[in-house]
Amino acid sequence: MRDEVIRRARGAVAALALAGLVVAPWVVDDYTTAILARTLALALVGVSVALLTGVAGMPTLGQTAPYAAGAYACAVVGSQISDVGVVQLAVAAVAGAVLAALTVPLVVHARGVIVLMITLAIGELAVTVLGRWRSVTGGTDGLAGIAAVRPFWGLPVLANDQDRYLYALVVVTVLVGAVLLLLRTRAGLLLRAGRDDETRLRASGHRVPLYLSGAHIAAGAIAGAAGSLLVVAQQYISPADFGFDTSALLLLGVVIGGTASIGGALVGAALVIAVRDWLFGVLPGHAPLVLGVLFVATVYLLPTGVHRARGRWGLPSEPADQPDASPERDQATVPELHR
Amino acid sequence: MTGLLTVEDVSVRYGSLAALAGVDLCVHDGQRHALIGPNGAGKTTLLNVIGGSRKPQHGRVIFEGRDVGRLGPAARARRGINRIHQRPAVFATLTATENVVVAALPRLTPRRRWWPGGRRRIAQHRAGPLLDQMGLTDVATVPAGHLAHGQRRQLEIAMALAGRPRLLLLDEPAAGLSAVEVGRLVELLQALPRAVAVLLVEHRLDLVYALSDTVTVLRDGRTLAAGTPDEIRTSPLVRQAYADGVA
Amino acid sequence: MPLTTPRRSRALTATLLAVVLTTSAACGNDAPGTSASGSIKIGLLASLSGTYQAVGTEIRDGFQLYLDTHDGKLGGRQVDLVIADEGNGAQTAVPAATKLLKQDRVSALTGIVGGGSVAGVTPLLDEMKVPLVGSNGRPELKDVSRVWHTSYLSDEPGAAIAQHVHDNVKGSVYAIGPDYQGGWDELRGFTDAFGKIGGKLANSDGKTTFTPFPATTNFTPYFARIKASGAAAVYTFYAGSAAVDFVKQYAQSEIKDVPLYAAGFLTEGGVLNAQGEAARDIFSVLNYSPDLDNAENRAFVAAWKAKHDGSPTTYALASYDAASVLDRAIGAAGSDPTPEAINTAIGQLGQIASPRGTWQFSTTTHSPVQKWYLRQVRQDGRALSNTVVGDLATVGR
Amino acid sequence: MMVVAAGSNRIDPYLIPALDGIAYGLLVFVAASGLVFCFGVANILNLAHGMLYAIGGYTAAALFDGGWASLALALTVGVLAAAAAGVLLAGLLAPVAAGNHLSQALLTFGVALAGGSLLVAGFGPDDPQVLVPAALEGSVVVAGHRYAAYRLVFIVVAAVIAAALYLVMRRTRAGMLVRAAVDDPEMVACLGVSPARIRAGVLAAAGALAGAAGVLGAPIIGPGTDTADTVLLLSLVVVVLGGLGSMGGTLLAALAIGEIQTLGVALLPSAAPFLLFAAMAAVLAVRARGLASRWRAA
Repeated sequence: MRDEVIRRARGAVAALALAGLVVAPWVVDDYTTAILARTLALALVGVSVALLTGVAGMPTLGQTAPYAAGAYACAVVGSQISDVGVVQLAVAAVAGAVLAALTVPLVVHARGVIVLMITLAIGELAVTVLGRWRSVTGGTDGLAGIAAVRPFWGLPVLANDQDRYLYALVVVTVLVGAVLLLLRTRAGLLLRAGRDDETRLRASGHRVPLYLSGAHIAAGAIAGAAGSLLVVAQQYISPADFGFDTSALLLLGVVIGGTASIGGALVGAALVIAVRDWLFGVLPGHAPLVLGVLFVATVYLLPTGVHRARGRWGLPSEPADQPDASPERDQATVPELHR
Repeated sequence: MTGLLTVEDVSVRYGSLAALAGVDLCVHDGQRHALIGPNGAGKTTLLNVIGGSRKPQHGRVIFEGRDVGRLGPAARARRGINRIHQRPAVFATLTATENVVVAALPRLTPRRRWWPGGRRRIAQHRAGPLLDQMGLTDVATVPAGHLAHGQRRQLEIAMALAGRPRLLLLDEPAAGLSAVEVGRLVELLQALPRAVAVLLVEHRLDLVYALSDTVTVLRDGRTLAAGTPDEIRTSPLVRQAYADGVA
Repeated sequence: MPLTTPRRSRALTATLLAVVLTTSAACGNDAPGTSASGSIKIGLLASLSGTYQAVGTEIRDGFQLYLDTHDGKLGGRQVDLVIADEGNGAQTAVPAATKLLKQDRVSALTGIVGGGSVAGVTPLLDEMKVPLVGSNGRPELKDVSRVWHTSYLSDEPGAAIAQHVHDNVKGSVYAIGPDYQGGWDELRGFTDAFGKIGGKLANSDGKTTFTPFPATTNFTPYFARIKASGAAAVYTFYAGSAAVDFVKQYAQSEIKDVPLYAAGFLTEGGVLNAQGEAARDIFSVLNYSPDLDNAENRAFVAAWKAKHDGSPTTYALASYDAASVLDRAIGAAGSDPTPEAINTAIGQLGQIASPRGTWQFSTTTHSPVQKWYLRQVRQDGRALSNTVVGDLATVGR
Repeated sequence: MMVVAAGSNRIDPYLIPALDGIAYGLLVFVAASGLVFCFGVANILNLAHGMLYAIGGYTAAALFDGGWASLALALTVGVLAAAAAGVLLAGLLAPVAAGNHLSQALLTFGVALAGGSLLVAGFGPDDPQVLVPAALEGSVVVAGHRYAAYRLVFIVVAAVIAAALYLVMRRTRAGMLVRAAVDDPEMVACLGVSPARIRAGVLAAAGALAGAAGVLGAPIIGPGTDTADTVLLLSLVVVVLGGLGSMGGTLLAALAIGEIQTLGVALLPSAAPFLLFAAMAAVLAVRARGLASRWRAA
């Protein structure tokens, strides 16, 4: 009964927020609209981070890699093949998924802090490649002058902030809706089960690495699609857009929003990015200080919001049996890795 | 009669400590087989070896005539070896029904596993009866993390059965249960279909004698004795071992 | 149990988001760049936090100094200077520039440390039809119709010094620089010009050695390669922390006696202080030095020293000149200095008197045609400073 | 004769990079050793560790005046200041559950951001000058090559610190407790020492080590706007490669990273930008696969 009420309330809040986002461009100024469009792209990457960190239990700092792959693929397609948004979106998603698939062997067996460091390395390597592959990426100065996009064949190009924002909003809404639907299927059930207790899931006969690979590729596709949105929102991309600070802020945003909840992650990531961008405009020179204080304050304001980060979190030596552990200990399934 | 499960000359060492030193074991179809022995005898390690979560340094594990030594726990579970853990292992944020559905999925054909809408059918036809059998129908929609210890134990048994096991490995299923819950557990285990063989590790000898038809005694990583419950009960060797090793 | 708490947190975050949205919306929509009262809004974007904070601060102070010495007016109009933080690069520069252009509606933009940031801002300039008078980074651009720079093109310092190096170094020269766009351009400028006049590189494959940037803090392995190459001199470009590391490690390395030539940023401003004795005798090429002897420079340096410790840098000078350019362009743009009018006026400025000497905008690249100076780090009173030892070529295209 | 000469010539250019790799590796080790305690004993993911190093670095820049006394003074002040910052951090971390790495990351990242900008605000955006004692300013000849005297001395000092750490860990009661805590985290709880005191002690020790590294390493990785990030990243890499809690492993990893960054760059200059992270990802992935293969699921 109470659950039903909460569910309804949540639905109502979500609907209200969506309605607010739809009318936003007519209420706020161009700057806010432009920033919101860009933030939507990053929030979508946040969703992919949450899918891996919270739902699949693989905390990641590397989603900037498929994000960048999608963005550059979209830019190349946009300048040489097609200015149709749907085409660019599909190409970007495929590029992100392919890159994620290539990195699957690196991440799928690792857990906890180890995944974090491997994905960090992947992200850094991706940025290095982007900076050096000048013929395609334009090097460290980035690619400017990317042609405007038309959402669908026959539609006009997106020429102003409102159009670009609404396009981004539609894409993000559709993709997030798809993710939420996906999580309600057996695939989502299995991912949540794996996060709760991976050893148990294996003991039931499930091919956990296969599921994690699938989640990783799906998250890569989402991040890739987000890359295409960044191109639309910003009409410029450079390796700096995909650096470590982006991935760190996204992970922290997802943590603030509650890693296990896609909606929370969306809001959290959007909030962190929006506040960062806003601070650099209004408090020149003091943005990092204020941002840092806000992060610290967030931990105290939302102490329980971040407590749910569990599952495969914790040191990786824990679930694997250690030679020096007592014979009786090594069968412990350790559902929660608080040491 | 061939064994369902044959363990041949299995040895496991933790550093300098030999947990298992050349153990042989045979479990037949439908057998109720108990493993007993003092603390540190290697019972749980042997279950780990059979379940696939511990690789022995030496020896073979043969299940249904095939060497499964190279397979991990997941692959063994798909072949029919299922396990109940010492600490009930359930998916805390999933409901009881979802827990059983997850456990049931691997043994379904791929088509049925991913058939749209099939999840509800699995829940109705597979999970429902099992939860009913375990007396968990009332809590079917409660997240498993909110269940009492005894209920989680029952849920785990339901999950193990949902995987259509040929061999069920039980690691101290009565640990932490109240007297009432233990009584119910014994009823449940006695009512298991004969198609399921059971390998039970248990400290409480009254449960062992009530549930098993064959008993193997381990001590210091070796097989000390094997026989029917009556033979074991009267064996001076076993009495001696227990007098030394167990309070 | 924890089931209810994430919802509460989500509600809280949603509220926070709403607050941010409304505040940012509320303070928007100030409309036009010039107001009826005759004041004009100028946006300054510079790195005021992060890696390039030192340069960004110089740029802000240089612009501010011009305003302070000109009654806070440009072109006779009171200036409303809106400052935003560029941060470490395009990822923060673009949103900050968006604010300046779309919320504050500035009539012109100035500053910008990083070339990538400039590239990221150009789509916005085209959309809002606002000119940028940049004072540092200048990337390769397809369309410069609204982009002007008072600094230089990255390949010019190297091109300006190549002849001098060729004439004075007996032997081959080793070229080394940081692995990013700025480094590539700076070194290409040198190696192209040097090769054209018959100079020979000591690098083993005849190509410049590029070091990972900004990851390289240890140059010792590269010095070993330079030693092995038998080079008679080294030409390099580094700035900021990398410049400090490079120079200090160079002075302690086995090639410490090999003459070091560099684009002037290697020893410019605060880095020279951090390098200390290690920087002594380094030759560098730059478009400015505080000891240049002309009336504008004497006034500029005196005004600077009255407000700040130490001498002004080329960064501060470029920003000071950007203010000077805007001053004259706004004055020439007539009674209604729209961004378009300012942009047109900048193109018609002709010769500009500056502390660096007189220069003018190139009609094709919109960056200065200016004279370059050879400087050497020498004792100047108690401190080391960059002293002009000769004039090099006038470069610009 | 010819062959020998050619051989020595081939090795010769790499002598100095190899030596420098040791200096660099030892600096990274001393800087990272505090993070090992954070991870292994207190189970804290401390992203403000680089800031503790930067505190030491700025202290060195402010106090070094070219004399030996100033070096000693800077070392004392730097160690104390960084240790104090560590204790402060422990206090801030008090409400966060042990082992909740994501909350810790959020909090310590915030502290690092804020603390870093306060340091820059206090000491200025320019890299400060670091004046080492005059005797160490120059270079010395090693095997026919010039090499920075300070770095040579640093290798000795850092080796002494590493040896002292080893002795403390092996021979003292505190060291034994630390090793026991790494092996069995639940043991700490059984000792009756309050977790708050353990946290404070660990972070103070971590701060002291990072501060010492910051002071002594200032002439090598000097204080500046990016120092904290650089040191944090290298420390994290080294600690994770070293096996999260093992001092010996961390030392090996640090030396490996040092050599990759110097000798590796000298041998494979074209691969230089990729070496560090490619090596790390490869090692970690192979090791994770090794762990997973014990289960060999699928």
